Amino acid sequence: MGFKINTIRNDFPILSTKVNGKQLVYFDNGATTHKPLQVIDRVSDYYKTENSNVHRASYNLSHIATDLYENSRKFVAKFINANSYREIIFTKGTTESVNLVASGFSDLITEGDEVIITVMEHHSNFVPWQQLCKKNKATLRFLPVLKDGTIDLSELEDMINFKTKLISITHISNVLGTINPVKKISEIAHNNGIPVFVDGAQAIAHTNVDVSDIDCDFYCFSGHKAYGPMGIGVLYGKEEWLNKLSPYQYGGEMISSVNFESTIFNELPYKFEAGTPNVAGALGMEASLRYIQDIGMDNIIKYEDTLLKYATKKLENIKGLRIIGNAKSKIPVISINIEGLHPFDIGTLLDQMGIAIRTGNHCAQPLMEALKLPGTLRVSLALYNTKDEIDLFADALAKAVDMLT
Amino acid sequence: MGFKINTIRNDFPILSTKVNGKQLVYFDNGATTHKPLQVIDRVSDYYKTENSNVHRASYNLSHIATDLYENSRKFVAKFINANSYREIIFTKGTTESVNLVASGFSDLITEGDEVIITVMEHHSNFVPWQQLCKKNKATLRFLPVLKDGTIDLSELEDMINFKTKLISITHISNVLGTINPVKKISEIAHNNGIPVFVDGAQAIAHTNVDVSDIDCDFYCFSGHKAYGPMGIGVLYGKEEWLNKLSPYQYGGEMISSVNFESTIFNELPYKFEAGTPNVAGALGMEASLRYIQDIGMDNIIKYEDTLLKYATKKLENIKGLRIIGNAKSKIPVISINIEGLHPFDIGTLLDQMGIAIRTGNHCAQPLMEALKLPGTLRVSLALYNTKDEIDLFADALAKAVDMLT
Amino acid sequence: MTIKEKSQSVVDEFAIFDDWMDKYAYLIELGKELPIIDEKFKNDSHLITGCQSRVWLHADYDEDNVVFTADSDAVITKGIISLLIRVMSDATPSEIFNADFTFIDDIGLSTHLSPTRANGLVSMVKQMKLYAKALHLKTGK
Amino acid sequence: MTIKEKSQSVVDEFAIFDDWMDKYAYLIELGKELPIIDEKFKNDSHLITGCQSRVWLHADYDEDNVVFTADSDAVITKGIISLLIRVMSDATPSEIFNADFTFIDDIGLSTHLSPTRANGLVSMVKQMKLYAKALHLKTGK
Ligand SMILES: Cc1ncc(COP(=O)(O)O)c(C=O)c1O
Ligand SMILES: Cc1ncc(COP(=O)(O)O)c(C=O)c1O
Repeated sequence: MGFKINTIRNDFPILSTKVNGKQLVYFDNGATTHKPLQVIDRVSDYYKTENSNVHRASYNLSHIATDLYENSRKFVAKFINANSYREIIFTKGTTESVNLVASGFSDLITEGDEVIITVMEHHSNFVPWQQLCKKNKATLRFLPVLKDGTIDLSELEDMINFKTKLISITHISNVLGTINPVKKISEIAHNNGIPVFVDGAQAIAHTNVDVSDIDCDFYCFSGHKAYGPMGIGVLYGKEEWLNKLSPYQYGGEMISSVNFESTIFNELPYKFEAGTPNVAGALGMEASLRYIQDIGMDNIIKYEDTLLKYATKKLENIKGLRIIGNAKSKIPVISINIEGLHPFDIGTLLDQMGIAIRTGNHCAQPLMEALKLPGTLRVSLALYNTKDEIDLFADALAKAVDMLT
Repeated sequence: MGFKINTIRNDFPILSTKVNGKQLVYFDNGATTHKPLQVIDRVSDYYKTENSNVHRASYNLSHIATDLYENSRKFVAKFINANSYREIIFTKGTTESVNLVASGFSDLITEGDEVIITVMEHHSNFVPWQQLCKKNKATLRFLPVLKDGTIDLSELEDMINFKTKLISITHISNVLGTINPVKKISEIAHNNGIPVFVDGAQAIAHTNVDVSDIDCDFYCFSGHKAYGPMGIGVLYGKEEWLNKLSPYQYGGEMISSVNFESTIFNELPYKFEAGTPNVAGALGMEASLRYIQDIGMDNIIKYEDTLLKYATKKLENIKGLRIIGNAKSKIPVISINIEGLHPFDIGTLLDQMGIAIRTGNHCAQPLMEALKLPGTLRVSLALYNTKDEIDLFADALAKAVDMLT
Repeated sequence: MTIKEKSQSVVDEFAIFDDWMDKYAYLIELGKELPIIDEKFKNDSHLITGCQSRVWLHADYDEDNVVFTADSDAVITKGIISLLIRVMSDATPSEIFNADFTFIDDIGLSTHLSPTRANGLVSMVKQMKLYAKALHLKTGK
Repeated sequence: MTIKEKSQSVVDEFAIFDDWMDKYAYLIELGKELPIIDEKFKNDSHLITGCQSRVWLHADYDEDNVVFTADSDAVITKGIISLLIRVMSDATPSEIFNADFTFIDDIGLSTHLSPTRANGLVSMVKQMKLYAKALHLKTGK
């Protein structure tokens, strides 16, 4: 269908909202994205015509809902090129996916073992491992981030040793925009017999995700950061790995049979889906991934890269401004520091001008600590943003800086 | 607003669906309920005009979303008469709520301790405790169910001893319809210094829930069983108890501050809400509870009780039919056994006649084992069901029985 | 007759019914007629898991062919089982595990066989194929 | 002046601005003017948690009244702090912990003070009241 920005913008009703009397300019897509009508309507239509609980009933409506839900699973499997629908677990989001796997690894990590993550992880891919290591007396080690916002693979090789039990890394940094070489990391890890977990929260909407090509052992993302509904996400895991992990929550479809003494758990993927699943969420997420597919990820990448270059150039004109994160391979996430100014002050003034932008530590305090910054001002763009919006933003930013200095 | 069944039916678009060419008769409300337009539109409208991530941002749209989300929390607190919004945790549903508390009790239950549940629990309020007891070498004890589908409180008092660390019980049985005397149970438990967890999955849409009156220490339910969206639910806990439990998942708003070595967790309720919350789900659930409130729970109870009596009477005419669960205090959940016939056969034929009804063990295998039944045929009604539908069902049931004998 | 031919004969047989009641009445009749498994095999080791109705399945090997016997406590399930057996039994292992089951679709009972169904017929077909595969590996047929 | 009167004077002061830019420019000015805390109190034990910008708060007791000093690394936050201090400081403990803060609403800065905000001003008001309460319990005033 190609890339027609006006058609795309029309798909997103919220983009015509006014903020403080001004047109909304939404640049906080790293936090959550807006939803196209295709997604909103999919959810509504499900509740209007197909709603039912799944899996257990012998009536038609439930068969329909079950098929829809399982087809969403198959669609996701294909979208990220998994081998089988059995490798796709629906969760409520990235954070739950990480916690599920960390809980499973609780049995596999013992005193003295090591887990490696990077300094640029989001808290959601950091604190679960920190707490697991604390509980099991293992050591959490941090791969540092270089000046340009990338990591050094040779340093990773140095950190790996016979005690390393897992490497967990974000596919794309939510602060720096850096696309990490996850395929290469998997290769290094596997050469050492170590499994790899990849946090794809920032990747799924902005780059091609092919888990077979990456060859990671786990991958996860949230629907809401890729134009899908809230409350739904995905954990991908290789079957051999998912089979090694104990169930995370108990109840509902994850139970195969049970008596007073013991329980037999269901097979994959149901083993990890306790309780009534979020069927509407899964269908909505399928609709959002179809939306991405219909536009074409390559078109999206190309368009977003144009925006990134345009914005980067524009911003360079502002005095005292420094962009944190200059990897060659990055998505349109631009973290900004302006000398002598606090990001919170700038964000507050930008909000008055209708520009929605994130300030703070972006749930990545360890990275802020490493960068010695109190936080940044973060612009994170999506496929519906435009150069016009970037112009508005740059003007507003200049005005804010002016007011503050 | 009173109880106008036609107005109510018009609120639920799915009720005009056809199944196998026939009008849908949906009697599987115990599994999930349908959604009124008020709920469906609330979710859509959120995505169309108010969508944003919550809590962390300093721009207007996020302030709006945060206020909406926190107002939903306050609404829920009021709806179940909690003391404070801090006692309301949004989860993805009942199953997650139980697992969250069971995980928290993992620190509080040790070898030799006892947990008491009943034989009529749903797997979701059974297997988490079974697995916890197994892991911690504690004993799970089962309060039996009497012939009429009720429990014997004096037997409960006999079971309690100094090793008892928790009593968990369903407010209403999803198989028998029995309303358990949870207030009395809390009193008995508290006299012995024991906390009480109540599974309100089947209660929230069918009876008044007042956690202060019940005086239970924990209460939980799912949105989707009370005309709300999927993927959202509630855990209520008394502050003193919630403060005693460790966090369940790590990441996002539940983190107050973090560095390489350690993490300080946020206060209640955020301590238990990791990751981006399901804001749309919370708003949709608020809309569903408002819907119930507008009709009036007392009106609903009265109407549903008429349906229960009517259906019970109608069914008595069918030869060999036995109703499992005859408590005086029950909601319109009717489990049926017909001598010599398998519930699955009956359910299959009923489906052909457009009647959606649940057959099987209803995720309550221990109860089936105790009742020595392979399963039941379960009619579970909701506020939009009618006597006409019950007539259709009774006729269809007679026809199915006829075909099978 | 090949599995394909046998499937076709079942489909033809059902083609004469034009409403669901007749179809199910016939299935129920089939289900009632057949004591299809030796009582001694109705034990846990022959039970197929994941079913709403209980299904027991046994496989014997008779010269070149697999012979299935089965039973269920639900009569409609039993009716469908008897169709499955009619089609699958007395065939070579390799024929069985290469067979498809679209005939169930064709007679309009497909809701019973979708992979996400909890009624166990899917598990039953799976189990039949597993038996056949095992025998194939053992006998090379 | 009572807290109420001081609040009103702040509201009156802001009433002359009719666009947000002037209001914020004034806040920024206020923020820049004031070195509002002794450097020795700018340590972790005076830091208020839960803020996007860092806020330090110190309370002294001067005869009958509480005297607050505070600082922040963000200038707008500092501006609001200076308003809060103008209104809250030099009041008795019981006056402080009974005060409401609707004046912030009235000058159109309410988005800064909603209880769900992460910028720490809510925590700051809470902390001021806690100080006042502690002093009240200690001194009975
Ligand atoms: C009594 C009871 N408890 C718990 C549950 C589980 O609820 P959910 O699947 O929404 O987590 C159910 C739903 O079937 C139920 O009826
Ligand atoms: C890199 C990264 N990981 C994890 C998360 C957490 O995602 P969620 O809040 O949807 O669970 C985020 C979102 O902020 C993120 O950017």
